[in-house]
Amino acid sequence: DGHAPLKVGFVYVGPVGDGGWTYEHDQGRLAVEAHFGDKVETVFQENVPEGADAERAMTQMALQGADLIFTTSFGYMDPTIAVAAKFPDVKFEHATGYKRADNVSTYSARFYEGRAIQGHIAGKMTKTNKIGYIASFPIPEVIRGINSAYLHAKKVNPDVEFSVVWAYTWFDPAKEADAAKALIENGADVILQHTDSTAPQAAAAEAGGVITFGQASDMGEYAPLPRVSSIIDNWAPYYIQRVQAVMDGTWESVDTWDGIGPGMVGIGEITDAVPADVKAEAEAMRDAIAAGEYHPFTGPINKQDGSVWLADGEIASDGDLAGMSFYVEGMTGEIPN
Amino acid sequence: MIRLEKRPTPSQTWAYLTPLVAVVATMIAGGVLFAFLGKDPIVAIRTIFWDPVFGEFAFYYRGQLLVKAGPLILIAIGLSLGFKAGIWNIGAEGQYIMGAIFGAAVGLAFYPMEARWLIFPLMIVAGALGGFLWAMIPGILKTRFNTNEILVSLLLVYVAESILASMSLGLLRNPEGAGFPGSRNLRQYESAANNELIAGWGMHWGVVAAFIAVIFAYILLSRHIMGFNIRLTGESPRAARFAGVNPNRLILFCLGLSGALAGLAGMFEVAGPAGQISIDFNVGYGFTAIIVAFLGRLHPIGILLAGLLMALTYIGGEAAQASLGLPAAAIQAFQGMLLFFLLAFDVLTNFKVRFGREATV
Amino acid sequence: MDLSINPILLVASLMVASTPILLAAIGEMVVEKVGVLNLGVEGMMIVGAICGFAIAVETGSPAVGFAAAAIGGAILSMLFGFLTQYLLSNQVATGLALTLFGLGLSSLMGQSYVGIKPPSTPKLDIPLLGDIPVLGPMLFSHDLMVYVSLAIVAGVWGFLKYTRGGLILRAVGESHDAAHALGYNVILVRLAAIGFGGACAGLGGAYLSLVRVPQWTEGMTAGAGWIALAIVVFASWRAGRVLLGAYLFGGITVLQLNLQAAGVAIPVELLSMSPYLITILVLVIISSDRNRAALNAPASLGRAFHASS
Amino acid sequence: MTALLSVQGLRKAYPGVVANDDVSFTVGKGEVHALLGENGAGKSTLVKMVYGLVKPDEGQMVFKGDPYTPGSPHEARSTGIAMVFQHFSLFEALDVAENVALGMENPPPMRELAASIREVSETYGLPLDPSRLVGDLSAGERQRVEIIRCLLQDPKLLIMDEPTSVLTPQEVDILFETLRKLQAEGTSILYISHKLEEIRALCDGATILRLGKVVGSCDPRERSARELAEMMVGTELKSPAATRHELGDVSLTLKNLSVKSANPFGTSLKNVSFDVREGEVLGIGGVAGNGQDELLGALSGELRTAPDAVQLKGQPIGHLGPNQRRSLGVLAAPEERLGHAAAPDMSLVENAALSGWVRMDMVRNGFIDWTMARNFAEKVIADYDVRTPGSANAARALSGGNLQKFVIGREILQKPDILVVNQPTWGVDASAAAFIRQAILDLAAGGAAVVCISQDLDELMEISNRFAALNEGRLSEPRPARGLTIDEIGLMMGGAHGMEVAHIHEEEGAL
Ligand SMILES: Nc1ncnc2c1ncn2[C@@H]1O[C@H](COP(=O)(O)OP(=O)(O)OP(=O)(O)O)[C@@H](O)[C@H]1O
Ligand SMILES: Nc1ncnc2c1ncn2[C@@H]1O[C@H](COP(=O)(O)OP(=O)(O)OP(=O)(O)O)[C@@H](O)[C@H]1O
Ligand SMILES: [Mg+2]
Ligand SMILES: [Mg+2]
Repeated sequence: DGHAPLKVGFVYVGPVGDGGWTYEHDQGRLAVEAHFGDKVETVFQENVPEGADAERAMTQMALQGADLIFTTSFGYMDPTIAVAAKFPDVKFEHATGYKRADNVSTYSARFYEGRAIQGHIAGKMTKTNKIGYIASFPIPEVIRGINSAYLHAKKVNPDVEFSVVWAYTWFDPAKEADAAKALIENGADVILQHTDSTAPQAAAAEAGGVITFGQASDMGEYAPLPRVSSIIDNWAPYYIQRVQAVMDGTWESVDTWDGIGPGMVGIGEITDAVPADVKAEAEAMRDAIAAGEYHPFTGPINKQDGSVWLADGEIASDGDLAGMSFYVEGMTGEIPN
Repeated sequence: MIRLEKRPTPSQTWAYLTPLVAVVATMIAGGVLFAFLGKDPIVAIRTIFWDPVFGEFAFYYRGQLLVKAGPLILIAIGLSLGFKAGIWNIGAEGQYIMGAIFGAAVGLAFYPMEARWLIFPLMIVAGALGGFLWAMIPGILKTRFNTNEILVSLLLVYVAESILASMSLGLLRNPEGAGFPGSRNLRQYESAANNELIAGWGMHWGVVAAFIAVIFAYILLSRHIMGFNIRLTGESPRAARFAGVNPNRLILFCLGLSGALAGLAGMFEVAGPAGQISIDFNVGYGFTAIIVAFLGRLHPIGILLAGLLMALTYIGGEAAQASLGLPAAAIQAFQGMLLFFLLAFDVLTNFKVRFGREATV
Repeated sequence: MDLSINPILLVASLMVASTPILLAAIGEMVVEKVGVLNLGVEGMMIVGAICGFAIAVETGSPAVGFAAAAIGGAILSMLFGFLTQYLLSNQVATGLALTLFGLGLSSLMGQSYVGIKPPSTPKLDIPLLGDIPVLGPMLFSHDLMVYVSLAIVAGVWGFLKYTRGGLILRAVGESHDAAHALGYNVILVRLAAIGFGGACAGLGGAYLSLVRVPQWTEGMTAGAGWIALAIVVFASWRAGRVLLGAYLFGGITVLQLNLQAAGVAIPVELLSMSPYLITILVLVIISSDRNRAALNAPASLGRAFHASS
Repeated sequence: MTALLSVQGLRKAYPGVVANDDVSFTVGKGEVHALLGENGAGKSTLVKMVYGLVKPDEGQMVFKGDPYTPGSPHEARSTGIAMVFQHFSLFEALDVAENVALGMENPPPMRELAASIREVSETYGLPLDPSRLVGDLSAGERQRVEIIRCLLQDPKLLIMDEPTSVLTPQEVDILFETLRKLQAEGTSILYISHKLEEIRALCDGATILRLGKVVGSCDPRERSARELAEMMVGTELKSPAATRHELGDVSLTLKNLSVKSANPFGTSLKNVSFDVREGEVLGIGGVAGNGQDELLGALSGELRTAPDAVQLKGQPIGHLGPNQRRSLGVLAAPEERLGHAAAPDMSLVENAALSGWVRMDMVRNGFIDWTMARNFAEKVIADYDVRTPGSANAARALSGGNLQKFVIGREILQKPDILVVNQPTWGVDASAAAFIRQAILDLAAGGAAVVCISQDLDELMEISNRFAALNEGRLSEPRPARGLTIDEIGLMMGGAHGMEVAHIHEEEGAL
């Protein structure tokens, strides 16, 4: 109708071909294009290092007329705030951060909800009672996931043990494969991963008798075994909603932390490799979480040192969750640093 | 096939002409690559080479050229001295990281005290020291145990990266950052910030340091006995020993200086453009600087120009990504081509090229 | 402390983990033995990784994929060969450029192969040997490429030691002027070695993308090529020691993850730097014997050859 | 005698030089034929063409009656032509058998080859251990490797390019016996040497080259050495004249100097002692590779020793580096012009500063005064008749003789109290050589002490007051040069290696 299309920019930390984090954000971008057609124009820049380069990428998009810019990595937080200050008319959406401004919203996903379901399935299905966890960096996001999975595995299987390997990378297929193998050799028959490549899936497939869960993307090519379910980053609904808000003139700075309910966290199909009763329980948990009836961090929960964190029936505050830097009771080992 | 005849003395004309020829050849070959990827080659080349300097948003990009070129030049100047003497420091990336960690650590140790006249100079010293010490490891191993400096300096990059990760998750983590990795933002700490000297110009203390380094290296190489010894060692190690050059001292000097400059670059970057120590703070300046050093033919002025050219391909390349949808990989391949052509045409400086069958065996 | 690490499985997995660097390193050793320093191993590996992956996916045959990877790596290495041997460009700089170019090129080639699962490379269950109690699962239950890599190491060792071709190759690396005076075509010999090195690096890359990981992602070699270079110096240009070095590095890499998995209380950061630190340490020990190192290093390593007689 | 090889109208031009122009000559079956000429006359180029290493621009060759156009040394070897190179074509890190195999077309398996090396080498009186690394061999032994390599192929024509420049007189005798034996077996030999007496003793015919052209041929047995030399140069020769002067006090003393070579294949010095007086030239002979480089290094300061091992007028200087010694007046000119005495790609100005900055005061506060350096370079060029377009030229653009004059001039013009030179006239033509020798004598006449290391015995006899020889890192007792006979010198140099060694030690013990 003669209106210039809304220009939406995306700044990615990895290559769109990483098959994980950046790949899923780019899927969100494509969903925006598909949904709005001619009414939007999207631009993106991949492999943008955090720091000065990110600031430039955002400035460049703003200069070239972007109306809305999604900055999709935690490390873009300060650059986003800085550039937003220079372009008050441009709206910014920063993923996983905690600093906002009038024209900067933040958004993030409650992946720990998905971890609870994984923990449940893992606890039920493990025969060796050893569950391997490939962790990236010791940050709240990752620690939350470990705790959530552990609590729910422990709930259904008191004998379960977690062993965590810190890979110190989000994405290094060879290293992830080695980590998975090391865990399997150490007796784990369930592998959870908080790194983005499919290498652990392949390692598990090769070892046999091991189950895994997809991370970031569905990793459906490894279903039905070893991958029995997955957590999927699904940014499309949020991106479409925010673009719509800009078009409607209703965009406001908000802090969004969505989970399974609004669809930001997707639970990939639970395959038939999972016994029917376990599958039913897991699906029930998924639905309860989605409906807001159940919160994975509901007391009583003690910290690793035995001190009380949540009293019986108490639900963890978002603030506590956002800064989580401790293991819950029963976890062995220490968080690095 | 091609036949080369060595010139009695290197051709001055070709020494100046080859970079230009190489850039033109790269534009042609790159144009073919871009056309192959379905982009208009003329537009792509213009976006990369022309727009950042003369286009609509040049006012912003020109400053950014300096921001990007500053660390590249600073590091490359240091490396070039060693390369001239045949000392291969491939690990500037690690020294850059260590400089940033040292510099930031000093700055953060004083937080929130405000004393710019004390803190910022101390950070500069600490940054240089961090890079220097990290470079001394391959230096001392080489002089004491004859260990190959290429490999030690390179392996130490991985070690420095581990230290960086552990620092941003541990010691230097921002206590007010809700447990997220990364240090406080030094740009928001007046006494430690390395902000632009004139807003919008891109010029910060690191860029100033790069320019000083260029001048310093130029004088060192052309006038000073140390520079003469460096050149002599590279040309002919045995003649250098005859001239009284102590090879071990030279190795330590070159590695130490290049480490210190890389460390400075890291410190200025962390206190300025990057703002904070984070897991992914380093973005490969230390490796790109090697290319810049060769692109500049190991000459200070050449490095200045090469650093700006390299910055241009980065910034233009990013612009081409955003506006033409050119993949980042294409830009990387394009930069590789540029270096290939530069190296290939270098032959013209020292040789006459004849085509034909005449056989000098 | 309860160390539940199973040494049999550890050896088995270190063999797999080390194969990519072993392949790349043995190729590079031949290149350096002939007097050429090619720092572009990383670039050739990753191009091999995508060539192997793409062709294996297209044809459904990992074997064809591996062949394509070798060819891809060799072709890329010829670019280096042409520049350094005919145009006498600086070998260090050209090698670095090759890495940069290879990383870019591979990402371009791989854009449509992200997220695809390659055809699986079968394991050889060698009938009798595989049944030997401890040794069977440790040594004889791998895929073919593990044995190919060992065969290449043995082949290179035998070739250099016992054949005339190997003798000529060593001679060219020792003194290109003398080799030229005796009528050997220095450039041709060097190009052949560079091509072999490229092919081996390509195979190493493809082993990553087809077996060890297996998937294609940008930058997936993640520094393996640099480690391969370090292994060659570490091995003081001997085939047997290249094997030792690669398995040592791979072994430490795997072991540190196993130690973590077993919950050993060593700081993670220290564990994750241990492969590099230990390699440096061993490098120092090996190179401190100046004379021996000097004897083994190919005397004309990295020097440009221009036939002027 | 029938012709084995005949060469007709060969021409080869390099950029700026015609190395060979219309060269024709014939080598008969069983003939030992000499090629004579000054440095750069084109001898090596000519035999490289015969060996297939260089392709002629024009001309033909006929070998055993058939047209012969070798495309490569492989072809030459299969045709029956073998060559011993002027600059060794050996590989130091490989063993003898491997080196031999590399020079053969169809070598037998290594074990058999080793056996035949042992056998053939003993038959010809050149014993060799096939399993030794060539890097560990002496120069004479290395030459044996080259010769055995040729002999094993039963060549019809053996080309030898300056084979004796690295041999002791005794080794030369053994070599000649071998060659005569070969000649008797019907092998032809094409022989290049600057040592005219040798040629007179060995050769049946000679072709003389000047500036790439054949200027004559003769039967060397019927000419005097002087006649041959004048045919080569085209003018009359004149010899340098030593002035008689009194010797002063002892200037340089070496006392039990022992030092390990920096090169894994080098020779370490063992207990070297001598002293040199002001005004004296001490000549040090010996076959290359017996510690000459190390001796020069120990004197120039490149190799550090115990302080007392090297003394300047009684003052210990063994621990001082090159520049500290320069400031004390101890200067040196190494053998290798390009890459040791001078940096090939640097200009003459820079090369003048290279060793001259300390004494000529060119550096102030670390900064080089390039004007002073240029003036110094230009003074060297003018005073020493260095032929070059200008001081801005790169060192490698100079011809060998001119660069040598530059290097010697650079050191002498710094007015040294002690000058150490190694091979001052190596590869330099007759007139430049005479000029350099004269400059050295004049320096000594002015009161400087000179140590002249050289393999050219005639040169040493001509300029030195006393003579000593290096053998495997040991120095013989210096003796007055006048009156020494070639035999005595040969014994001082250690004679041939192997068989003779024991004999020499007895002699030394007896002394
Ligand atoms: N490859 C080359 N390129 C250019 N010029 C060359 C080359 N080889 C030889 N020359 C020149 O050709 C001429 C003849 O050289 P050649 O080596 O044949 O002389 P020679 O008689 O063997 O001298 P010498 O007695 O020093 O061994 C010299 O002027 C030399 O500089
Ligand atoms: N291999 C070579 N390649 C290129 N140029 C060469 C080569 N050898 C010699 N030249 C050039 O040929 C010229 C003659 O050099 P050369 O050293 O052979 O002179 P020369 O005739 O031996 O003189 P002198 O008697 O002074 O030693 C020089 O300009 C030198 O740079
Ligand atoms: Mg010659
Ligand atoms: Mg000459």
